This record gives sequence, structure tokens and C-alpha cells, in this order.
Amino acid sequence: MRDAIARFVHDGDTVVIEGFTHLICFAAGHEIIRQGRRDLTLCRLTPDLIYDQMIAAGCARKLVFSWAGNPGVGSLHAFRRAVEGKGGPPLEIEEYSHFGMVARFAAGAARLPFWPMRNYMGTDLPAANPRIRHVTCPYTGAALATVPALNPDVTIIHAQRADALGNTQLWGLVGVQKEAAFASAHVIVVVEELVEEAVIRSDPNRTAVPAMIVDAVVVEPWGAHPSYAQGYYDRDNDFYVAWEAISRDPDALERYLDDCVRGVSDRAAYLEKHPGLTARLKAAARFCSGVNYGF
Amino acid sequence: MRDAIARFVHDGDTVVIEGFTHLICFAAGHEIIRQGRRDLTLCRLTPDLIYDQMIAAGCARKLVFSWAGNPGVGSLHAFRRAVEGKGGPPLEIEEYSHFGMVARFAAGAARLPFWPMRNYMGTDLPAANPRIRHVTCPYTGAALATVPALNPDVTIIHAQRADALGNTQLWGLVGVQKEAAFASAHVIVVVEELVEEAVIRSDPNRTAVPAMIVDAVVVEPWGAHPSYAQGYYDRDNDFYVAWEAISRDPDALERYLDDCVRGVSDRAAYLEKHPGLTARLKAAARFCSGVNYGF
Amino acid sequence: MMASVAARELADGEVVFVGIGLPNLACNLARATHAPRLVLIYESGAVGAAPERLPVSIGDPALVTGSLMVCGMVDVFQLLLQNGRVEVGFLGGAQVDRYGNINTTVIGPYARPTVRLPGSGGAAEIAIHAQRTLVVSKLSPRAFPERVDFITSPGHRSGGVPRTQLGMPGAGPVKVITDKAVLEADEATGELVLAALYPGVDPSEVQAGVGWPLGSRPRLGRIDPPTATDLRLLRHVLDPKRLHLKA
Amino acid sequence: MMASVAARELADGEVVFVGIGLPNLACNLARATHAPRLVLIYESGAVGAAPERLPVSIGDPALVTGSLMVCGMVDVFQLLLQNGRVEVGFLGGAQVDRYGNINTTVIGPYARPTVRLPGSGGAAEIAIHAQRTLVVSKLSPRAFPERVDFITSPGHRSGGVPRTQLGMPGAGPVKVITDKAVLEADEATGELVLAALYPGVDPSEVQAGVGWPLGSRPRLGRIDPPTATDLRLLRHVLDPKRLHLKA
Repeated sequence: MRDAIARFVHDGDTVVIEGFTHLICFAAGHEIIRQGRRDLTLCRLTPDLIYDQMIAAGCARKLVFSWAGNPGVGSLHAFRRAVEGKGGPPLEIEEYSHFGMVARFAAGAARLPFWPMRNYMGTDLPAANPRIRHVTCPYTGAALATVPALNPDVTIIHAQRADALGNTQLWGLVGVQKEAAFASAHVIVVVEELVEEAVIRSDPNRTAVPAMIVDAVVVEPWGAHPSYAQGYYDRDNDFYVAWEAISRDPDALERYLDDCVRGVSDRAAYLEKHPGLTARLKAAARFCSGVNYGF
Repeated sequence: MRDAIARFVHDGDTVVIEGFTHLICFAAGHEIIRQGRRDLTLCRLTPDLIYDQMIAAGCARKLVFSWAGNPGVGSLHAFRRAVEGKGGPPLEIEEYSHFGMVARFAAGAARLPFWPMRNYMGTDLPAANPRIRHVTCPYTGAALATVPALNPDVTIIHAQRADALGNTQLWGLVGVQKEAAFASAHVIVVVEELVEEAVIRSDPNRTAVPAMIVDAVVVEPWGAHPSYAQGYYDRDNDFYVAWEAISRDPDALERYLDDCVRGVSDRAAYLEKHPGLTARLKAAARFCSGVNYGF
Repeated sequence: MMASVAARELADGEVVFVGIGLPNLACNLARATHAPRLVLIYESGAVGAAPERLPVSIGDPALVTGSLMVCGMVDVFQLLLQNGRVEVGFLGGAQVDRYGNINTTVIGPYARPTVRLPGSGGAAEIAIHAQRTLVVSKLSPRAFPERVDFITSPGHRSGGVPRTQLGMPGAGPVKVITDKAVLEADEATGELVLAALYPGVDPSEVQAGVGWPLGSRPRLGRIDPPTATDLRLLRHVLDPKRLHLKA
Repeated sequence: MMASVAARELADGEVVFVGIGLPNLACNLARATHAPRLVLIYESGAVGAAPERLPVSIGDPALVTGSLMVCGMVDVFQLLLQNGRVEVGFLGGAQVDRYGNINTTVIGPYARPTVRLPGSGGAAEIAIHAQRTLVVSKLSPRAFPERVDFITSPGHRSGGVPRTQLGMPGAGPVKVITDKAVLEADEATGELVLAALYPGVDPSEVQAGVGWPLGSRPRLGRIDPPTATDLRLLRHVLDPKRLHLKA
């Protein structure tokens, strides 16, 4: 992880750590904080706790997003302090809806400069964000909303498994990970398990990201905690609830970063700081049957 | 099958039987021929043998396509005779490339009136088809090619399995079936196997088409022959080779239709006409392992 | 009570785009009572979810296990929502105005907000595309101003222009379910008016929680209290930890 | 011979968009010899295929079993091809002209063709987006006219305009592999010129198969015959039934 971040994440880069609730790579975010990256443009539908931490740690210059909260719990307070001008590093924002962000990644992945959609009529979002524009349909004459392509410098995705070359399979909620990866100049894949190429080849319809677009494969079990990995471990909802109090208090947040992020060398050390965590969150077995690929 | 075709395929309809080499529902095409449908607008990337048969049988008024051949073998001669003005029913054509057809289905599925792409510069296709147009990017000012949405009256897709409500799973080559189904006003799903809802629910990432867009589920084992169903039976390459001689000769083609299409009442009777076929083409077992969906 | 009232709005077999919290509770209550074939879609990509525990977030793993389909978010927004397949959308919000416009973005000016809220998420497009939307919000003058500070999710009239003229496919917020009454959009004007009262509530209490002169249907409906079954399910099965019920 | 020559053009680890027939044979020969890590992409959606038998069509089930990834065709064209991930595209055609434009659509006028060919398939976009393309075709005046009847897949100059000015991302048909010689595109003019000869072939034989005054590289290359290994693999392993070799 250390090498992959050092090599592919630079000050000033546009960085994406995607994952909708599921498979959010906290381990990569923590390593970026440890390496003291600055002036990043962080993009993500749901900034979640990991971007709140990165904002608090001073990594971010700008946030591009569509929903900035602690899902089911409350606020991301480092984000709010920055935007409300109540302390902490300043933060520029660029805001869309989920559909808008999804479409930006889709355009980036297809290497189209924009994506059309029927959206945003009647909302104040285009007034707040001049990058939401319009195009006229060459067939119907109808006006359609557009968003510009998003092509990050680097996208980090977490997955259940990949082979050594980076052929990557994930299941459960897949969010926009595939599109974000294809939109990106560089891709880091972080996996729970490294598997033989034969495992990938046994079920090719499950592959979401092929090795040809992957720059680095990092094996980091439990790397998504407090987010989760379907079939590996459950979401740590208690930590999400606890974050409300931590992030509300800048000192508590700083202590958290000192203790659990800057104060550990890597994810293994992070796990040692949380005894009992793996036993508490380990997933039950609910295996599906395989299908026949024979001919 | 008889009821589903009678109910959802009408004279004059725009009809799609999709499947790229894999999972082409010949059984549905044959039933349409048996029911004597007329004036259909047939759409498909690769018309394949089934549309050649439907053209010969006089079902089609128009063909919308991107590659009209017998893959690896030769020509679709009923199609060629019609277009070259050498006999058989007249046929209007509307022609794209594969990317163009794929984009038309994608637009239809997203209920957008058009789809943008970087394509067609330097080719004669836009001159041959005025529905290939351009749009100007509102960010870069670049001109992008467009194709119009395709929204068929009915799409028929063949799949390995579905539950009784129509939640459908397929694997192996998936082509544009999902997009064609979502683009369509009505959807008929034809499956090799009807399974319990619990089977579908055991591996939800494999579901391509949800019941909410499906109008009819037909169980028709071997319904894709001479096309194939991964994990069920192999492609009947010998029949594809034999088609060259059959379709080259209008009389032979007519005899084939009389014998194997109009001369049988349904797919079971068709299989009885081809003794040894199922033993010859039955798929070997190459099962993948299942994955864990637990939490 | 709100969860129970919202649940009644859902017909069996409908396709519902579910948000977290109260809408989720309402949908799962409906599924457990009169609408076992309700198809729950979460913007996270789970379709036909059958959660074995009350999901804490719309990305909960319990929404995946045993669901009918899991798809990517490009498909959620293009193939399901923009395609017009969502029959009912649920929305909540910090502010709901006279025409059903909803604000979940900022209190105060956008560039220098007093309170920064989470933003749209999928709400803007749900408000535009769902065949109809149900809004759930507690009455208070702050929550129901005459005009919202920011229109995140459009209602029946935005900048004076009716939603049909703006080209929105869905019917918009047909009902607003509050803790004292149900408001409905007047078909002619698009204005929210009082439609039905909870047992024992006086219309003046509703007016007190709304920042504009509230109109009324000619004949007011009466809302039945939750059934014993509803209460038992909500308290003991669906939300035993009172994650949402206490709120 | 053509399959063997084409195979040599592929470097190990490259991403190749494979068509059926000779290109498929060439790619699988390269994989069996000097380029074991060649990534084969078929427009049908199979990526990193490792076919256990020579596929008869680009949708053969053997391309799926044991491949690295199978994706839908929207992804093939948007995420792989338009994204610029395809390094080498293979094209064949009924007609190839002076500037490498290819016709697979019609012989004669479009509205009333003498011979109706299959059409583009994915060829138009492969010609536009692949980082470079290799064309495989047998020499004859009919196959190599000065101008094709219909430009299905654009080469280096269309309607007099160079491809870079037309906004095409890929470099176009850098080499045309025939049964007697290899032609290459002149960097300045985009015109196909003679670059290398098969053993024992005289330049006049090549000119006889080409419908325009064929230019030539200042120094002609010499093409080695297929190695014994190549021949053994082609005849006994890759195409024992001579599905493609006899053609």
C-alpha cells in the first residue's frame, strides 16, 4: 500500500476512492493521510467518513460530490466546518446529484467529453454549478441536461479478489467502481484476497476490472473497515455512529487521526489497535452455487 | 411460446430477437413464422440465420442491422437476394456499425432520444444513413456523432434461467440483451430452465433482467438451437455451414421452412425431427465455484 | 404513526425507490402487511431486497443478500429511474415549501451557508422521474417555509413554472405525510393543501406548522391510527432498537 | 504464410481486438509462440480469451470458458475500444484502396448493389479507435482498387482529408499483409507503398495485384518464410480441420 500510494498519488492530483457504502478503501485513505498529500481534488458520490478524515487532515483542496453525510447517522463535521467557514482547512466544492456524478464517471470511462441526461429541470443545482449545462437533441430538438466527463488522475477501488495482474472481481453492491476505474489515468486495486488467475478464469462474467487498466494490486485484508466487504465482513455501524461525536469535536478528530491513522504504520497495526474487531464483524457463510461454463 | 408470440408480436411491430452468436432465440423466430406475421421491422446487430429465415418467410418489411452474414461461413442469401433485387420479398434496410446499434439500444434503455459517440468520421455510413447525425459538446465544442434511440415494440431474449415472474439470469456472452430489454415496450424471456425464486436470490449480481420489465416467461429447452446456451449446449456449427447451401437456393430454403419450421408445431416437435442432436451438442460440465453473499 | 400512514400509500406489487430511515421502515411495514410483493429498489443498486434485519444505511449488506438483482449505479439511474420504472419515490427534507419543492442542500445562501446539509444524493432525479413521490416530514414553520432556501428536488412549481412545462416525467409530490396531517397537491395550482387529519388534531395546529396560508380540501379525510399489528411489527420486529421510531 | 506474417506483428502483452478467420489464427499462433501474454479481445465481449479449440465464430463458447472477463457489448465499444485500450485491431475486407480505406459494405452503388457484403460490424470503429490496425487481404486488382466503392472503415485519407484532421484517435492501417508482400502507409501521404516482399516474389507481381501505381519504400524488407514451428502449430494444432488455412 505504501508503495502504491507513493507512486500513484501526488500532491495536486484528482483522486477517487469509490464504493457506495460497500468496499470503501479506508486503508488507502489512511495511507494518503500518513504520507501527507496536499491539494488533492477528492471526488466521490458520498464522501463518507474517509473523506471527512482526509479533509480534516488537510489533504484536500476541493471536493466533488453528490451527498455529504454520515449515512443513517448525521453529518460529516470536518466537511461542514470547512464549508460553513467554522474552522479547519478551506475547501472548494463542486456539487452534483448522484445521477450527475454517475454520469460524469460514465462519460469519463467512455472517453466522451459529456453525458446527456433528462435531469435538473426545476432545481437550483445548475445555478450553483455552472458545469451543469445543456445540449439539444439532433432528432427531437429537446434540451437535455449534461455533465462533463470526470477523468481522475488515480482511482482506488477495493474488491473481494483479484489475481496478481489485477483482473478483479467484486460482488454485492458494485456502485460506480467499474466506470471510475475506466475513467482514470491510473488504477490501484486493493483486495481482500489475492487469487490464482484460474479462479478469475473460472467465472469470467464476474470480472469487473481487467488487468490492462490496473497499475497496482495491493493485498489488504480488512482494508475497507469500517465499511464492509460482502462475504468477508460486515459494516461497523457502531463506528459510524461513534464518528458523529468524534468529528463534531475538532480535538477529538485530531486525536483519532493521531491514534488510529498517523499512529499506526499500516492496516495490520490498525487491526491490532482494535482487538475483537475481526471476530465481531466476520461474515457468515451464504455461498451461492456456481454455474456451468461448459460447452 | 405460442401464446406469448400471439399476444405480444403483431403485424407491423418493431421486433428484436437479440443475442450475439449466443442465446439467439430461434424458437421464437420460428413461432413468428408459423403465426404468419407480416410487415415487421426486424432489428438486431447480426441478423444471423433466424432473420434470414424470417425474411425468406415474408415476415419482414425492414431490417435494421450492423452485420448481415453467416459468421465464419458466408452470406445470408435470402437477405442478399432481397437487397440485391434478385427475388424474394422486398426489404428496406437501415444500417449502422455494431457500436451504432449498441448505442441505439443504450439510448433506448436509458430513455434518452440519442446517444453520443466518437465515430463515423471518414466513413460513408452517415451518407448512406441520414439518421447518423452530430451534436456539439457543450464543454469542448467538439462535434460528436449521434445515433437515435431504438425503442422496439417487443424484445425477445433467450436466457439460461429465470423464475416464474421473469427475474432472469444469463452468463457467457451477454451482448446487448439487457439494453434491448430495457429499451422495449414489451419483453418476452425464453429460458432453458425455470428455477425457484430462491435460486435467483442466491446470486443477485447475476440477474440481468428484473421481472418488472418482463411480460411473459416461456420455458423452451434447446430453444436457441442452432445457436447455443453456455453450460447447456454447444453451437451447431454444422448447421451454420449447411445453411450456406440451403439459403443460396430459394427452393431449398422454402423446403427447409416447410419441413423444420411450418411443418412442426413447436420446439419439442422440432427436436424430434433432429434425432441425436441433443446428445451431440450437450455441454460438458465446467462449473465455477460460488461466492459468499453473507454479512 | 408516520411510518404506518406512509405504508398505506403503497399498493402491492408497486416498484418503490426507498430512502433510509422512515421510508425504509414504511416500505418494510407494507411488505410485512398488505403489500408482500412490493419491489424495493435502493439507489445503492439492490432491487427486490428482502432484508433480514432493518438496514442501517441504503448500502447495508442485508439489502444484497437474498435480493432479486444487484446492479451498478449507472443502471439504477438510467435503466430504472430515467427509464420510468419507479412508481413511487420517497423523499424527506429539511425544508418543504408551498409547492412541494424540497431543500436538502443548504440553510442560508449557497456560497456561505448557515447549515450545510448533505445535498441531493439521488433526490433531485427521484423528484423528477418517479411516477409519484411521497414526502415525509414533521410539521414546523422552519421545515415548511413558503419558499425553500434552495430547490434540491423540484415539486409542482419552480420559479413560477409548473413542472409539466419544465418537462418532468413524474407527477411529483402528490402527498406530504407529516406528524399531524396529510397534505396533498392541489391539481390546478400545485399548491400543498390540507387533505386529512390525524385523530384529535385541529386544523389550526397544522396551520401553525406551515409558513404560508394553508388551503384545504373541501372535505377533509380522517386518518386511522396504526393498527395493533402495525405497532407490534414496528416496535418488535422491524425496529426493535428504535433506530428510527424514536426520531 | 499470411497468418504467420501477421502473428509476427504482435508484441507480447499487447491488447488485440480479434476478428474471425485469419486474424484469429494469427493471434492464437502468436500466443502459442512469442506472445503468450497477448490479451485477446473479441467484439462479442470475451476479454483475455484462451480458447481450447479454434473458435469458428467470434461468439464461440470456447472464447468464454476460461477467459479473464466477459462483458456486455456496450462496455466493449465504450470502455475498451472508445476508451483507447485496444492497441492492435485486425481488419479484412473485400476492397482496400490506395489510402487504406476498406469496403465491407457493397460492390456497386449503395442503393442498388451488385454484391451486398455483410457491412461494418465493429470494423468502422476499430479502424477509427485502435491504436494501430493491421489489414489482411489477398492481392488482386479487384481487391485493391484505387478507390473503394464504399468506405466502411476509414484509412489514412478520406475524401482527400487526412485522418488526423478528421479527428480519429488511432494511427490507422499501418501495415497491409497480403499473400505476396507487405504494404505500409507512407507517413507523409498516407498512401500504401510496397515495404517488404515474400521470398521469391518480384515487385511487378505485387503491382499486378494493385489498382494504382504502387510506390515503394527506398529499401525493401525481406519476409522470412514461416518457421517449422509455425507450420506445425497452424496445421496440426490451431487449424487441423483447415477451416481457415485452405482459404
